[in-house]
Order: sequence, then structure tokens, then C-alpha cells
Amino acid sequence: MRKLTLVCLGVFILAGISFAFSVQSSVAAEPIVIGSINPLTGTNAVQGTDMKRGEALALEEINAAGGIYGHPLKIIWEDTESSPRGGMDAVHKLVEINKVSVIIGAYSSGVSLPTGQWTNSKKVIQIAEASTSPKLREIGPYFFDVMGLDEVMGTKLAEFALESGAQTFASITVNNPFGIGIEIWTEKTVKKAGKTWLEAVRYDEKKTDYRAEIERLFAKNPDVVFFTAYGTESKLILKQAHEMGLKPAKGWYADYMTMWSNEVIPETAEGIKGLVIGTATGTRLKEYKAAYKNKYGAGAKQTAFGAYAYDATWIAALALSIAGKTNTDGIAKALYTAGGIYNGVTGDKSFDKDGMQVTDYYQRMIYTGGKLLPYK
Amino acid sequence: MLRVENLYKSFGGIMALCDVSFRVEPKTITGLIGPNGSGKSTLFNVISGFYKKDKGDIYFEGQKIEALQPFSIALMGIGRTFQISEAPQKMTVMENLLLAPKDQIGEKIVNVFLHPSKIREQNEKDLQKAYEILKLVQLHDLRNEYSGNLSGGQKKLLSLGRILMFDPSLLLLDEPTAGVNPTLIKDLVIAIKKLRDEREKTILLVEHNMKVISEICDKVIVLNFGKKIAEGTPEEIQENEAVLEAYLSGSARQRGANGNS
Amino acid sequence: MSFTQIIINSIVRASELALLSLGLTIVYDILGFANFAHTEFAVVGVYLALFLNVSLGLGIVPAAIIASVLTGIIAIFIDRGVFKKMRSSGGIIVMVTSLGVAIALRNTVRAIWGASARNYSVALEKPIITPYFRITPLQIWIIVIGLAAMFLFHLLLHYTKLGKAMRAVSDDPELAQASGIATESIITYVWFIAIGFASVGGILIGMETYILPYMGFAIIVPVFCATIMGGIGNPYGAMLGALVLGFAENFGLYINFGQVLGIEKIFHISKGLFIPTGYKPAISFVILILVLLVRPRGILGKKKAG
Amino acid sequence: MGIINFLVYLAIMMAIYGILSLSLNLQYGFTGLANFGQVGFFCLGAYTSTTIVLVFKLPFILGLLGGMLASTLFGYIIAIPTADLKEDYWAIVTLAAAEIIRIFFLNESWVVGGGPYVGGAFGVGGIPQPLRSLFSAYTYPFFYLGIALLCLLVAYLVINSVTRSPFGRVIKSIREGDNLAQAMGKDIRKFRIKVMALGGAFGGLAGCLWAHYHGFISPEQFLPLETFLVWAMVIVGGKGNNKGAILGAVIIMAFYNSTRFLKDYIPIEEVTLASLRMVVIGVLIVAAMLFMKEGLIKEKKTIY
Repeated sequence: MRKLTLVCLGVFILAGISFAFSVQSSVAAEPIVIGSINPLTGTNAVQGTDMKRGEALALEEINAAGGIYGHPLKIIWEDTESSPRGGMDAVHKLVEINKVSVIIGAYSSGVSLPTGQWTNSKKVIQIAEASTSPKLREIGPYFFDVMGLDEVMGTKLAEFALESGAQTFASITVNNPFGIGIEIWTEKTVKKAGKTWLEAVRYDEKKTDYRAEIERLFAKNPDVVFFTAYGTESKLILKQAHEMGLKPAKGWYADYMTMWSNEVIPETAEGIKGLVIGTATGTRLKEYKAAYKNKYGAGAKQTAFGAYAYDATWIAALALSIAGKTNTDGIAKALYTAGGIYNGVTGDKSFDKDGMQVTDYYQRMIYTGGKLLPYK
Repeated sequence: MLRVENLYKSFGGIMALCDVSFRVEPKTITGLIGPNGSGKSTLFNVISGFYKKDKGDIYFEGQKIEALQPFSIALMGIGRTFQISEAPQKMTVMENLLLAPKDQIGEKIVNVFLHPSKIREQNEKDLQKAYEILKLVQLHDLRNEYSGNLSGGQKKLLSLGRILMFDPSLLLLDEPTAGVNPTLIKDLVIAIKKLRDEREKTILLVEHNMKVISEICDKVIVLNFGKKIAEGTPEEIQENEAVLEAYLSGSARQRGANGNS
Repeated sequence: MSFTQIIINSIVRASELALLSLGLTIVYDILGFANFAHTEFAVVGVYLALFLNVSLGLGIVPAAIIASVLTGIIAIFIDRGVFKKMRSSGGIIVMVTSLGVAIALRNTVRAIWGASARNYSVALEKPIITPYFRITPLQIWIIVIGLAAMFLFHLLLHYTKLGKAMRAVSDDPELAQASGIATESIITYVWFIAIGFASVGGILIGMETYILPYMGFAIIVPVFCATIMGGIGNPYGAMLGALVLGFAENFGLYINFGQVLGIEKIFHISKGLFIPTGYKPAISFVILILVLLVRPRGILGKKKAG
Repeated sequence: MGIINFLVYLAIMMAIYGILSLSLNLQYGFTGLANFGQVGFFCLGAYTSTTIVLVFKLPFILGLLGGMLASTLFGYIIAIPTADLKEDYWAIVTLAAAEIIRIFFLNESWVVGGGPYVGGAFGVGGIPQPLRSLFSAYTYPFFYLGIALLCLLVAYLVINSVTRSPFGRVIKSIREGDNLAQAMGKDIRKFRIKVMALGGAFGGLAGCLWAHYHGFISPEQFLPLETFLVWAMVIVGGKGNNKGAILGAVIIMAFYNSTRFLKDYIPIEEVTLASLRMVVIGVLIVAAMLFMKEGLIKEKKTIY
């Protein structure tokens, strides 16, 4: 069913390595333990739960493919409670008590930064899955990130919108590092092109009314509105704008469209253009989505982040296999190799010298008739 | 000492005090009587600043006091007790008394750290005084009991003790003998008289016990429906027609119609 | 267009808030404590309606009615189990207890239904378009139900035996008890009415937006602001407070303060002086604090006798 | 070894939250002020100290004092207009004030120096740790635990002497009702304001300690939920008793972290577990209020 090129490659590597280690691991079955921190409760619980599912899916496949040199992989999941304190509690427990040498997570930069600083001081590998703040670069040699940073997405999105010939621009973004990162880079790019930037609206997550923000956004009739939102809020913002009959002349432009594309009411999002991760239409993602549906049922909500978590787990497993029984420096080195050879659901996963994702391929899409289709 | 002129106070539509005027002379005991709901406690609350008057003036030792906060009125020398005695649940009887003295150095946070010895000294003095007062109001054995656990009569005694500790020049006592056991009432009457005669205090008290009134009061003021209907010596009052009528109709009125006004 | 539209938006928001603040205020009036679990009760109603509507396939209207009734009953049970035991305690103790109830309820809902956003199975409505504003049928319903609730409540308070008893208990609980009013049974009705209204309000918000376990906490603060602004314990104040807050939230971002204050020309602020959108959640807080500075008991605050 | 490190970390957190709990206990347990915005002090202390140390490059100790001073001022300022408000109003006003502080730091990045991706929603990292260079990564937490315990001790001693002094007597009488204290000539407004200021100082101190230990702060850390945790600490530990407040912090933090271990042995969904954990916190508050009104350690009676 899932005859993924990757799985083949993975199985091949794992089988080879586990054969090499089979002499030592006669006891076998002793699991290799890694940790994971996700926001399973609190404001980001939806994304966190999806990420945990992505990791669990990868874990199942990894163990089905023979585990890590004969040992099964085990993940200990901890909750960050969507807060830095919860995140710190979690990494302390994982490192000091469970003695893991690799941790996957966290979701937001606000949690990844403090936990990363600490795990790095402990020489424990941390692989962030959905944090995009450029500050992450400075953390240190044991910190990795599998998601392209904001600057790339923001710039590419603005370039796309500029091609429409629009003169005036505005944005509505969630007031968190992710949203503001996009706001900064779209605004920068628009201004560089000599066009007018009218308004940057920031909204609070999980509120039940965004009409005031929408009125403000459209007060000066922007030609283009950049739009960044998680599924929950996108649905409401687009619905309320639709009800109020407000629409930018040259359309909405959105980033990471898969974050909301299966949650919005189709009519309200008709014609939104934007970007998705390059391979989001590729077979890998399709397979991932099918496997996900198969495991968790059709009702399970997929966000854009589960796939990153899935990829992070695979890369960690590959690196552990390549590094063998060595210290974290060895694993860190192996991560660069693993990132290079792994063909991810979310695209090429190569790291740059700071352990950050080098590229993210983006593809232009349009949302029409309730579906995301490639933009001509 | 205390001069009240044309005082008005209403709650919603109910006129609780209506054109009340009177004087309290220094070193006297003035009784305030009247049926339930006649405005006695309201008058106390307005004088002590807990309620704001609608109209009228209140002078204490020549100074207008009606605009002041309750605590500043207290600091000027008007001490009061409450009809339903304030008795903190989680403070012992002794703590209640130690709360009362004015100008405590230890009520300033900095002094707690800068002058601990002065605080201790002052506390020691206050303790001595408190022991004496406790003996007077017969709460000595209960000094370490939480005041919230006292009986109604004991709470009355406690509030008397507290106000003695506070040591104002004018004492407003709201039913000081209500619920107190009869043998003790005698001692209380003696003690209150002593306050006037030996310590030169001025006292205004609300009282239902006519025996107590006639025994200690120099002057009695009678309120009915918020109006002053009579003023005079206890003897004069007892023969006053209007007062008798008020009490007769008052007793026919539903009891407890408004326990607070 | 946008000015009239903002007025409509404000009224819709005010109606939602009013349904919730009405109940909060009468519970305060009769029981004497600020119920921090108020909107969490509403969320219980929202999820019960979700269960009836989506899992059992009931129509949204019967689902809403059944859920609100059930929630009212749950509130009565929680009152019997928890709040009844502290009738004589001070307001602050019960308030803190209600905070515990709130945390427990919110997380129970989340443990059962999960953290994701959900929706009722209702179709997207076509807005009614006028030259001045747009409004959806649901929003008209929200305004109508909001007004009807207020009117019903007014009738209840002034023309029914229950209402008169409620007012008596509110004015002087001891006297009411003495004159033979069964305070406990009044309290039962009050919980039922208050939480029933809240649940309806919550379900309307859920229909208009989305359903989250977190929504109770997202609306508790505006609801409290509205209630307190109007004068806690006063039902008409709660309605007024909701109106003030609805307008403040919507006009706060719309008004150009540079123009209003006439300083635009002086300081050459070409873009106008607007409240940054990031501060929108703070608007209601600031207004609340300002109102309390001027009127420490709220706009229509009353002083209890005694 | 690992367990010891973990316990040291836990102890640091307990000490920090113990200070917060002591501060809330002074306000609520002794004075009856229902401060639902305790996290505002925490936030302000953390940000002020960070600004002083990171932007102005001043030593840690000045950051600590500055953070305390800022929160003191804030407690003072918020209390002046609100000191006369009723307790219910007080609760929501303090909650609102704390949210205003958080929203301020969420929107204003310049206060922590600004620059790309610094401040505002991004939070601010790289906050220096005091005397970090003298220790290794493994020994430093022990040193910091020393600092935290020292601060906790100071907080305990100060708050305990204040609550046992005549000042403490007055605020206790205010807790039981306004009338008595006023009739005894006490300016209850002033006392409330002072309590908020002193409570603010220690709330701010806890914030500074948090910021410098973790080296990173962001508005996400200062949501109202933190306040409610501190409430649980005061109520479970014993309101009106300073030892109780610390015990409460120890218990709630231990409970919070021990549930993490539970799921290593019992197969249970983390989402459910985390929700249930909060259900327990809520139920604990209710149960303590119902059946254990005084908490684990009763308020101490002064005997004469």
C-alpha cells in the first residue's frame, strides 16, 4: 500500500545497519528511547495533537521496518501545555529522568527557544518541527529545525501577490511569532517593490468575533490582503468577511494553505491564492494523508504540522541508525546526513550549517470549488 | 462636643433621618432611644461617616466632620461600636484589643524592620492595658479564643473592651448591654459611669433597657420614624405623651421590619 | 456602508454578551457571588447541543433547547453539591470555589470532546444585503432572541410571583426568609434560568462562529466586563454593559482618534491615529477600569440595603 | 544523578512559585484581596529585569531590584483607584490589569530592545544568567537553586514578620470586613495599597528569577492560567499561613510534574491526562474550599 520510495530506502538502511549490529544486540528488543514535546493541551492543543499523531504514524512505520539496528524505537510524549514553563518541565523530565538524547519538538518558537537553549547546554539533540523564528539559528550545534523559516515564505508569498498588478496591500495575521514573521516579510517585499502598504492587522487566537479587525482591514480598500491563520480562526475570519461582503479587489493571498483548506466553508474561501509546501501535492503527502486517515479515522483533524512532525521523527530515526551507539555529537553529525538523504512528506529536508532547514519548495495554488488546485 | 444640625438621610424612598438636630455636651451620657426602625443606628452610621448624609451638618468639637472618611472621624476621637458586633472570625479576643490602639508604630511596614524593639515595647504596654480591660469586661479567660466563636453578649463586651482600648473622647455605643447577662449589666453600668466621671469621656448610647437609661443618662433623645420627637432628662421623657404613643404604636408594628435603619 | 455595518456588528455582539451577562448578574444578585464558572456552564450546554445535533442528528433548535434545559439541571446539581454548602460563607470564598468549578468543567469538556474546533451541522447562510449593511438570518435571530430574553426577563421580574420573590430575596434575604419566601427554591429557579440563558447564548455564539472547550474562558472576561460595567447584580445594567462593550469593541478599532481629538493636523499624522489591532483584547479591560474609576459600582450599580 | 538534576530543577520551580504563592497569600490569605491577576506581577518583574540586564547591560542584582521596584509600583498604581472596590470587582479588575500588561509586552517589542525577531510575540531570549561562567552546565542549577532558596527565605522572613506585626493585625481585620478596622481609625485604603505594593515586590522577584533561570521569556508564559495555579497553591497549602503557602507550591508543582510519570506506566492519552490533571486542580480547589477550608496548614493563632 505505502510503497514509498522513502520507506524502501529506510528499510534498506535500517536492515543493513541492524545486520551490522546484530552481533552485539543479541539481547535485542531493548528499545531506543527518544522524547517528544508537543502542545497537547492549552491554546495550541489542536496542532499539538496532530503532531503527536504524525510522530506516532512515523514510529509505527519505523518499527515495522525493523526499528533502529534491531532495537524498536520508543517515543515518550510530553505535553508543553502550550507554555514555556510546561515545555521546560517536559524537557527536564525527558533529559534527566528518561535520559533521552534526542527530543522532537516543540511547536512554537516561544517554547522551542527556551527548551532549545537548555537542551543544547545539556548536549541533547532537539529537532523543532514547526518553529520558524530566525532566532532559532543562534541556539547552538545540537538544535535542528525541519521547517523553513518565515523569511522564505513571506517573501515568496508577496512576490506572488505582486504579480497580480495590485497597488495597495494589507495583511491580517495571528499575533504570534509565526503570524508576525509573515507580516514582516510580506510588508518588506511589498515596500521594496515600491507599492503601498496600508495596514497590518494582528488578531488574537481563539476569539469568537473578528468583525472589528476585518472592518479595520478593509477600511482603506486594499487590492490584496495577505492572510495567515490556523484552521480554527481562518474559518471564522473568512466567514465573517464573506458575510460582511468584504473582499479585496485582487484577492486574498495565503501562506501554508493546507493549514486551513479542509476546514473553511468553501464559498467563503473561493478564489484564495497562495502557497503550499512544494511537495504538498506530491505522492508522499497523498500517501501520508491516506495513512493518517487509515490510522486515525476520517474525523481526525489534520493541520499542516503533523507532516513536519512525521518527517522529524523519520529523520531522527535515520540519524540514530546511521550514528549507531555513539554520543550526541555523532548523532548531530548523522542528522546532516539523514536530512540529506531523506525524502520528506514536506519536501527536501537538508539542513544548513546551523541545523536549519535549507529550502522549502513552495508551489502556487488556488482554492476553488472547495479544493486546492495548482495555480496555472 | 457634638452638634448635629438638620440632618437628613434617606434610602431609596424611605426617610431614615428627617431634620434631626441635637447636641451632646462634654462629659455627659446621652441616651438615644426609639422603636425599631426609628433611625438610631442610621444616625450612628452618619455621625461616624459610614453613611454619607443627604443634608445637614455635623460638628465635632467645633469642626465639620461630615465629609470625612470613617477612619479619620475615628482618629479625631469618635469611637463607635456596632449594633451587630464586629467580631472577626479568625482573630483572637486579645488580637481584637491589640488592634485598637491609635498610632501604633508597627502599622508601618518599614518600622517592622527598622524599629522592632520599639514595636515590642509598645506592644508590651498595650498588652498590660489590654489585660486590665479584659478583666473589666470579664473576657480575660477567653483572651485566646477566636472572637467569632463568642456568644452575642460576649461580642458586645468585646466591642466595649475594644473601644476602651481605642480610647476616644466621644463613645458611640450601639446597644452595649443587649444579650449581656443581667449580673454583668450592673458592672457595665458602673464601668460606663466611671468613664464619664473619672476619665471624663462623653458617651452617646443607643439602648433598649430603660432601667439602664434612667440609671446612667444625663439626657435622652427620642427618635421615631427618623424624626426627633423628644429630648430631656430620663424622668421628663418617661412622662412625655408623644414618646409613650410612639412606643405603643411601635410595639404594634411588625417587629424586625428593618433591623438596621 | 461600513459605519452602519459596524453598528449592526456591535448590536449582534451585544446581544450575545447580554444573554450571558444577564445570568451572571442574577446569580450574583440572589446568591451574592461572582460566578467564574458561568461561561463554562454555557460551554457545557454548547457541547451537549453539539452531541445532540451532530452525534444524534437532532435539528439545531430542539438540540439547543434540550441542551439548555439539561445544562440548567446540571447547574442545579452542582449548586446542590458545591455552592449550597457555602451559602453562609462570604462572596469571596464562593467566588474562588467557582473558579475551581470553572477549571474542572472546562477540562472535563476537553477530556470528553477533545480540543479541536467543532461546528454544528448548520448550513452557511446567505446574508441579507441592504445598501447600508449586511446581516445574516442567524444574526437577526441572535438580536431577536437577545431582545426577547431581556423582555421575558423583565416580565418575569415584575409580573410573576417568582420575580417578585426574587426581588425580595435580592433586597433583603433575611427578611424574605422571615416572610416565608422559600429562598432555596428561588435559588433553584435562578440557577436554571441563569444557566439556561447562558447556554442559549453560548449555542448562538457556537452557531455563528465555532465551538471550542476554550471558548468559555475567551468570553468570560468580556461578559464580566459587561456585567460589572453595568453594575453587577442589576439585570438592566448587564444589558446596558453588554451594549457598551459591543460598541466599544467594534468602534474601538474603527475610530480615528487623531481626527476625533483634532490633533491630526498638529502632529501631521497622515495615517491617522488608530488603536493598534493587537490591543483589541485590551479595549474591554481599559473601558472596564475607566468606568469603575468614575462609578465604582458600575453605571447602574445599586447599593444593597443593609 | 539524573534524578537529582531533575529534582534540583523542580526545587527551583517550587521556590519561584513558592515566592508567588507567599505573595498571593499576603494579599488573599491575610488581607482578603482576591487578586486574580497575580501573573501580572510575575510578568512585569520578568520583563523589567530582562530589560535592565539585557538592554542596559547592568548587573543581575540591579535587574532583580528593578523588577521588584516595577512590580511594586504597579501594585501601588493599580491599587490606588481600585482600593475601594468590592472584592468581586477587585478580582476582575486585577485580572484585566494583568492581561493589559501581557498585551502590552505582546505588542511592544521596543521595551526589550527591539530588533528583528526580538520582543513582542517573539519573546526575548539570551537573558544572561548570573555568574554563569563560574559553573559548569551540571553544577549551575545547584548554584541557582541557592539563589532561589535565598530569595524564598527572604520573602518568607519579610512577609512573615509583616504578617505577625501590628500591620498584620490590621490587614487581618480588613480581611474579616471593612467596618471594624475603619471604626478603629485604620485607613483601610492605605493598608490595601501597601499590601498590593509589597505583594507586587515579591511577585516581581519571582518573575526575575524565572526569566534569568530560563534565559527566555515571552508573553505566552504569562497567561491567566498561571494565576489560577498559584491560587490552588495558596488554597491547598493553607491561606493565612506562610508555611502553608510554600507547602502548597511544593505540592502543586510536585503533582503537576508527577503526573508526567504516571503516563509512562499507565496507558492513557496525554491529551486526556493533561485535561484530567487540570480537572484535578479544579476539583482540589473546590474540595479544599468545601472540606478543608483552612488548607493543609491552619492559620496560626497568636497566644498571649
